[in-house]
Amino acid sequence: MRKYSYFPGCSMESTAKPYRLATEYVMGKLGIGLVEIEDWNCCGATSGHTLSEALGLALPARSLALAEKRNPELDILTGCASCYARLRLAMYKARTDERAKYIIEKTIDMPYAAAREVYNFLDVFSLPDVREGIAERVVRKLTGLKAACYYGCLNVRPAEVTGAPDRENPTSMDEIVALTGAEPVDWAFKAECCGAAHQNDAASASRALPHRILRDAQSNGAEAIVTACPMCNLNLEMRQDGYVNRTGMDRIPVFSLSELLAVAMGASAKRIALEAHYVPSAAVLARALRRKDA
Amino acid sequence: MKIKKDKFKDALASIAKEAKVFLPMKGVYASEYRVWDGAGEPFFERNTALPPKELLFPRSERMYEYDLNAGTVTEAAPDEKIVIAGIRPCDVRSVEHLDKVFLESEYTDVYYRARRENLTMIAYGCATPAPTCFCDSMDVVPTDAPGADVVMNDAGNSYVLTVNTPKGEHIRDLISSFLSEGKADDVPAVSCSLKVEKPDDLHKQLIARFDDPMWETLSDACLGCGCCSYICPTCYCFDIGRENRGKTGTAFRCWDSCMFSDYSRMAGGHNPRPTKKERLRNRYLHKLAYFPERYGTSLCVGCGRCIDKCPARLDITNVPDIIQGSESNG
Amino acid sequence: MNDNLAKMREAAKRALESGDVGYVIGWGATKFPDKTSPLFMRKPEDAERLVWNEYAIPGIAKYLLDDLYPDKPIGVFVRGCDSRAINRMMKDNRIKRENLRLLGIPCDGKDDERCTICRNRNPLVYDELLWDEAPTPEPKDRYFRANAVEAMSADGRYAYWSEVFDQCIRCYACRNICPACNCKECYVDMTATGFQGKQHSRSDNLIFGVTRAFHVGDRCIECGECERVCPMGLPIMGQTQKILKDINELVGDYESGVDAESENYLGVFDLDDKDEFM
Amino acid sequence: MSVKETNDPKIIAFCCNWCTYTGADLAGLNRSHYPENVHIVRVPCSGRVNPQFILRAFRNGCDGVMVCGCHPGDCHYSTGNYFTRRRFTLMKRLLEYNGIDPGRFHARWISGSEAGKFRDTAEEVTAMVRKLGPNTRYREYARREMSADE
Amino acid sequence: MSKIGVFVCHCGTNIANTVDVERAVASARELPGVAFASEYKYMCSEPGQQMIKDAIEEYGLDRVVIASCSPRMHETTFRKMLKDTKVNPYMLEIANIREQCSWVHTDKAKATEKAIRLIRMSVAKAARDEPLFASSIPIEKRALVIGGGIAGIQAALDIADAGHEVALLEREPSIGGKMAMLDKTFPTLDCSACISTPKMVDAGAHPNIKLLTSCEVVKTEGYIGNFQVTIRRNARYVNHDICTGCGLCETKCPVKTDSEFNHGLSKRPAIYKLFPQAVPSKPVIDKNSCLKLTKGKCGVCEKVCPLGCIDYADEDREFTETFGAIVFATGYELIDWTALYGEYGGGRYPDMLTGLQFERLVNASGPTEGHIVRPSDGKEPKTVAIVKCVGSRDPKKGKSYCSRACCMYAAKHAHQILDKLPGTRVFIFYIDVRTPGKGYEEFYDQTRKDGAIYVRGRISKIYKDGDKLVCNGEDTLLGKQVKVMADMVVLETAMTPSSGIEELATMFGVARDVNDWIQEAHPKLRPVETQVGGVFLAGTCQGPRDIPDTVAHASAAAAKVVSLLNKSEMETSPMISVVRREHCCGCGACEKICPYTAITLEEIDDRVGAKRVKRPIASVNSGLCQGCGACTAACRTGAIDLLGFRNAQILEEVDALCL
Repeated sequence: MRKYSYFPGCSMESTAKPYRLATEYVMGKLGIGLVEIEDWNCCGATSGHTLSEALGLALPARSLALAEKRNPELDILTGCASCYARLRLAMYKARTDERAKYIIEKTIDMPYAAAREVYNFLDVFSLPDVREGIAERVVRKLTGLKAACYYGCLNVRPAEVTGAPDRENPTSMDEIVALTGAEPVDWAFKAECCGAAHQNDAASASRALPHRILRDAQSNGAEAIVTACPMCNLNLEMRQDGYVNRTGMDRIPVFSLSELLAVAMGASAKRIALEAHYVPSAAVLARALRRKDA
Repeated sequence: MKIKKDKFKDALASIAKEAKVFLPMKGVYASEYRVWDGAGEPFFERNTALPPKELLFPRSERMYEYDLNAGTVTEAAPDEKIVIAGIRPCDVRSVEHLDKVFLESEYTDVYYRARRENLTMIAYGCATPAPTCFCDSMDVVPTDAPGADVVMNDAGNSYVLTVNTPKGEHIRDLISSFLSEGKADDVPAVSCSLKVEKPDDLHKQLIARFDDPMWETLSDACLGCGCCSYICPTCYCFDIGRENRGKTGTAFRCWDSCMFSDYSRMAGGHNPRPTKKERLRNRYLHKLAYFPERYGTSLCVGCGRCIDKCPARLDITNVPDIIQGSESNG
Repeated sequence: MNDNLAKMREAAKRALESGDVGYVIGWGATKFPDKTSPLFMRKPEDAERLVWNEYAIPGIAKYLLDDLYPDKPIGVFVRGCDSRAINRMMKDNRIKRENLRLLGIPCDGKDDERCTICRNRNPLVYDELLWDEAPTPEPKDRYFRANAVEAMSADGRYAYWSEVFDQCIRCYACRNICPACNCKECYVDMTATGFQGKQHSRSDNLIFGVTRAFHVGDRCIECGECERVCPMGLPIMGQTQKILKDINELVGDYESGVDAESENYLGVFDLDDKDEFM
Repeated sequence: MSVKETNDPKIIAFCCNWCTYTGADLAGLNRSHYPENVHIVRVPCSGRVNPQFILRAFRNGCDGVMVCGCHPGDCHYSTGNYFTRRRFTLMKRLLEYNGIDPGRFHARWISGSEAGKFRDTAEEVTAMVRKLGPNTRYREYARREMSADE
Repeated sequence: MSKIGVFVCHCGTNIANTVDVERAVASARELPGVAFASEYKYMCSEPGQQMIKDAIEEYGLDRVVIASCSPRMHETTFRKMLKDTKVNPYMLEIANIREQCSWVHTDKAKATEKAIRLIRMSVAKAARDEPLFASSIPIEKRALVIGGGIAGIQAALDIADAGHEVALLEREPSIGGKMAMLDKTFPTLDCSACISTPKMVDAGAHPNIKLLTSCEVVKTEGYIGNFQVTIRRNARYVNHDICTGCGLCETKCPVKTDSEFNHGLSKRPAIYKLFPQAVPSKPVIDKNSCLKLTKGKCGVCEKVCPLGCIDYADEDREFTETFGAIVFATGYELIDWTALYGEYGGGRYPDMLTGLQFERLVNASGPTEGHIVRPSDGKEPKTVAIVKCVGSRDPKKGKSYCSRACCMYAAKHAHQILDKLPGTRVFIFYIDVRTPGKGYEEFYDQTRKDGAIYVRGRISKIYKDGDKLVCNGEDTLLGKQVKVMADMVVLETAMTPSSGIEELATMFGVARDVNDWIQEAHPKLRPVETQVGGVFLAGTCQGPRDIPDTVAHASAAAAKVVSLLNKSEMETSPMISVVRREHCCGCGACEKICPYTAITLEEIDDRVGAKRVKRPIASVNSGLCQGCGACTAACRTGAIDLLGFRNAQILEEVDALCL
């Protein structure tokens, strides 16, 4: 059985209830064990590293060090792109930059060997055996659901840290989504910034960012947007009022990859609290489930 | 005279005040005569792997230096006083042989002479000959060394000393405070287990058998290395070379061996001793025939080093054995 | 007299009687019980002088270079090490198989430290095997000398080798016994070129040591004869072991003399050889 | 021999005619400055360099030695440098094993177009050798007063 | 004792400014073996050479050391000069005190000291120089030109016109190369086909030119004057000896596959001519798409061919020919921008074209017969964005170099769009506009006057919105973000060396630069030669260049080839390996290491004692030995040595430095 040290992140505990429930459901189905890191702390996104380099590295590194200490044989997994970016950077720096490693260890007052990898859900779902497992456990098809897979900027960038093979047109999520019978659409904003980090402090500059993502998804025929990050998910949902007002377009449901997989694996809407979405998302899924294969 | 063994090092220390003292010592890899550092233990159980000739005739010796820019030539003048404490009677005999070559023939070697004049030998009477030793067959008395300046013999908890020369007297004076009265006739006679029977005219017989097939059999296993020559206390061949650096440099001489193929090769490529047979024959004849012819005594002193160390276990005592055998046979 | 010795005497006698060989090389007695000397048997009765005991140590294959153009084949008793020596010299084009009559004698290990790293007690090339092969016991650390030296500091290593080569008397016994040192003329004897200084100084001795190792290195058959013959008892296998260790680290399993065909490490290359410079 | 000269490292660089020697010429053409300590010996190919040259250089007073040739695959003689690579990988390790500081011996691939790399290498090696000071190991002094063995 | 003359050159001020020449001369006089030492402003000049000759006479010199520029510069000059003297031309050493001393050092005192050391080293080596005598080898009077683009065609024609046989090798089924794809050429706008096809025809018809199309080089051996090149002719499946090129087969073939000549903008049959004006004007079968060859069905072409030319059993065939000289004219390819520019859609949008695709689009013989329309929907674009330096001038996104021709063809493309579709808005995004060439700046100027809008800045993202290609970028002159809603985008992508250049260069032992372009022997003075004797360069295999420069380069290469082939034989370097027989033990270590199979083991008669024996020793073939010296380092004895670079000579240099 696969097992990971799990870093949930703050969103999972609050705004991303459906994401959390769906993740637990899917991981359970796939037999992937998540060992929550004991005494994990805020990853520091986004304010941490803008204030101090040491803080920006030490915050995520502390959780990683704790994970490696407790379960030295487990890699680390997180479901949030922001958390992933911070954790992965801390790991990368500790491995490649002696000075950074020194700062980290001095600040957290613990050794941090960076011996284990940091992964996001896309990495894990893309593993050949996990993909096979997903395909086997899909009990109902979301036939023809036109989905725009939105990776967000931080799951792929910067490439030297994430190791993402294609930072402009990633395809791993599209391949997973296709397993559910949904049809990923070809669109151009898969990895553009949604501006979540600046919606409060620089609203006028950043409000256009989610709008253009929503617009490109819809103009390429998407019925729904699938995310791999609770922050992206929240931002793309929350900004739709302004979007509708500005463009006259319709709202578009946004939900996480975990939710999509959970539904396809048989989870009920209630089981994963689909009702907690700001933009109603149950209908579009139900429609797809009813659709027959062409 | 006697000296208590526990006073021996104190005595050496007195000598070391005015001369460099060499002692037979165990090296890291092989035993040799080493400079005494004031603390090291003498190694008297067996004779040293390397003979003492190095102290008079170094492996490599810089003879003179030149500087064409300055137009100068500076000759080496070894002037260090050396005392060898614990040289075996066979090795003392070897020095006597070297003296014949370097000092007593028509040419006197200045470098050798300088070192020899500065050398005092304190012999150590041999109480424990090795299985390969045969000095008593070569007219050496294991416990006595008339050529040494002082002879000392083991007498239980002390050494008995006999002074032979003025240099020896000087040594006695240096260490007088550690000496007590005692007689030398306590020393028991010692005999080597390896015995060589040789006819008196061995050298003549050997030269007569210059073309004998025995040389081929004797040299069958010879590897042609220089081991026997270099550990022999009386082999004295050398080569002269130069270390040039532009207009300055140095001339040196270093040990050479007649066992090497290039030793006798001439400039045109011809080699009068083309194979190991000729080379080994030459070495044996030099020890047992040519030197006796010229100086009236065998050049081999019976120290047994070459028998012990030869990679192919060649044994010089086989030569008189063959002669003796054929003599008794026929 | 043990059975094996009887077989050896019989084989030597038979070969000499048949006239198929000019002479047979084995081991003979000396005046000392713990020493044997290489023995050249020319007549059938010489076979009676053959000995075979734990002191039958000296390598005897190298003598083949003394007689490169024999009228009749030369008989040689070959243990594992002698057979590797013969492969070595055949690979180097120095001796011809048709000039050899190889009497294989699986070895029982000898009274010598070098034999503890032996990897082939059984002969690898022979015409006739005189008795059954027995498995070679698990050898001791193949690089026992090199590993010890590698563990030292750089200064320590220099001091170590200085101490070793300060005692070297340049008698070249190590060269003359070594089956990989099989040049017609040795570079040390060609002082005019200037590769080797003739002084018995620390630097010239060290340079001799390193050069000997480099010339032999990839072709060393690990028989240990260089150390055995050294009158000064110097641990010079430490140099060749280092080279073999490095080769094995660089290209994997490498052993010289196990056959007469495999290429020498320095005689070939691989496009993706490890690039440690640059 | 003046004291000043002994303190200034002598570095010898065996450079193949086709790549590194050309690269060094290009460094000249580009007026790339590097220390005066590096002296080039022109050889047709790095495969021409006998490891014994290196020993001789240390023996007679070089403080640092470089062997430079074409990058693997670029040998003018097609395969020479592959042998160089094998030979000097072993030699370099053997020298270190014998206590020669790795900073004193360098083998580098420098192509005819890599004038910058030649300059950088010359600077780097000179700095390294300068830091190590005069070489005493394997050194045979011509005259006695110098011959204080280490 | 040798009598060495040392001559120190000032090289004007090149050396003398940094090296105290007089001190160097004075110190040279003190060196052992030096009989004479002097200096001169320019040693390589006529009076300089005369001075050396006079000194040789007057002082009876037997060897010469010249301290000057790199031996790579003037070694041959001075060797030639010595031919007229009593000194053997190989009793010459050159101390490189310019490139490796005066030019790289600034401290005059230190540079002088170094020069003195370098001279000392050369003198030491010279003292061991020995007279060497060149022998000569016959030259095969045929040239092989590899690559049938405009460079190869031009080189082949020039060599053939001079009266030598040429084989013009091209891996495609037709010669013509990239130029045949182009529509018009800048700045004159004459039709590319109109000026290149006559040359193709000339090459095809020239009695001295043999076309080797569908051919590739698989192996080479030998050296200048005598290259044995093994060539593979890929199976054509059409017997060109009887084919008339009527074209019936092409019209009947049922297969439609992407046309490589049109860069995928159109389809072609499986039996095809590369393009209508192909030379030779005869079709070949593409074995990867032919139904008969892939599935065993069809066979239509065989049925319709009136002459029975089709031969499905045709096979690749290898043959070896000898050539005296080789010309590399392997050309360029466009960089694969799709792998580098994900932000431009990574090749997902059909209306984004490379420059060469646009050339085909705008070409009257192209897939649209010259109508500029969008490949996706066939509509004429109203707005076109042209992006320059895609993959050029940016090491993070491609190559660091400038591809040289793009600025001009971007302007040409803009001109063509504005000419054919008046009123179209054409935006050209650029970093700089580089127009060095006759009439180039004027052409660029005219394009702007025609209405092309030049925007200085790069495009950060291109994505599709509806049927528009949205180009986000920055106008760095205005300091504002810009967004162009384009109907079509043309990417002017970087030139890179042709695929397969690594293998070809390795086969001939020719060096490549950091970007894999073939390295010329000298960037300024030997731009058409390589470091390998007898191998020359024409066109873009050496680096990006435009057509006029390519043609000039090709003619220059041809001139070099002709001057080589005009000789009946060539002197070979006498600096080869020699064996000291008495030392050689015949171990064969040198034989295995020799890259030229120049060393073999030879049985010689020898004596061992009284016995006469046959003994193997190494033997060097002087015709094959190239003087690399690899054998010398493999020889433990030192029995094999290299003339001109003997072990003892190199050691003398080492020793001289150490003084």
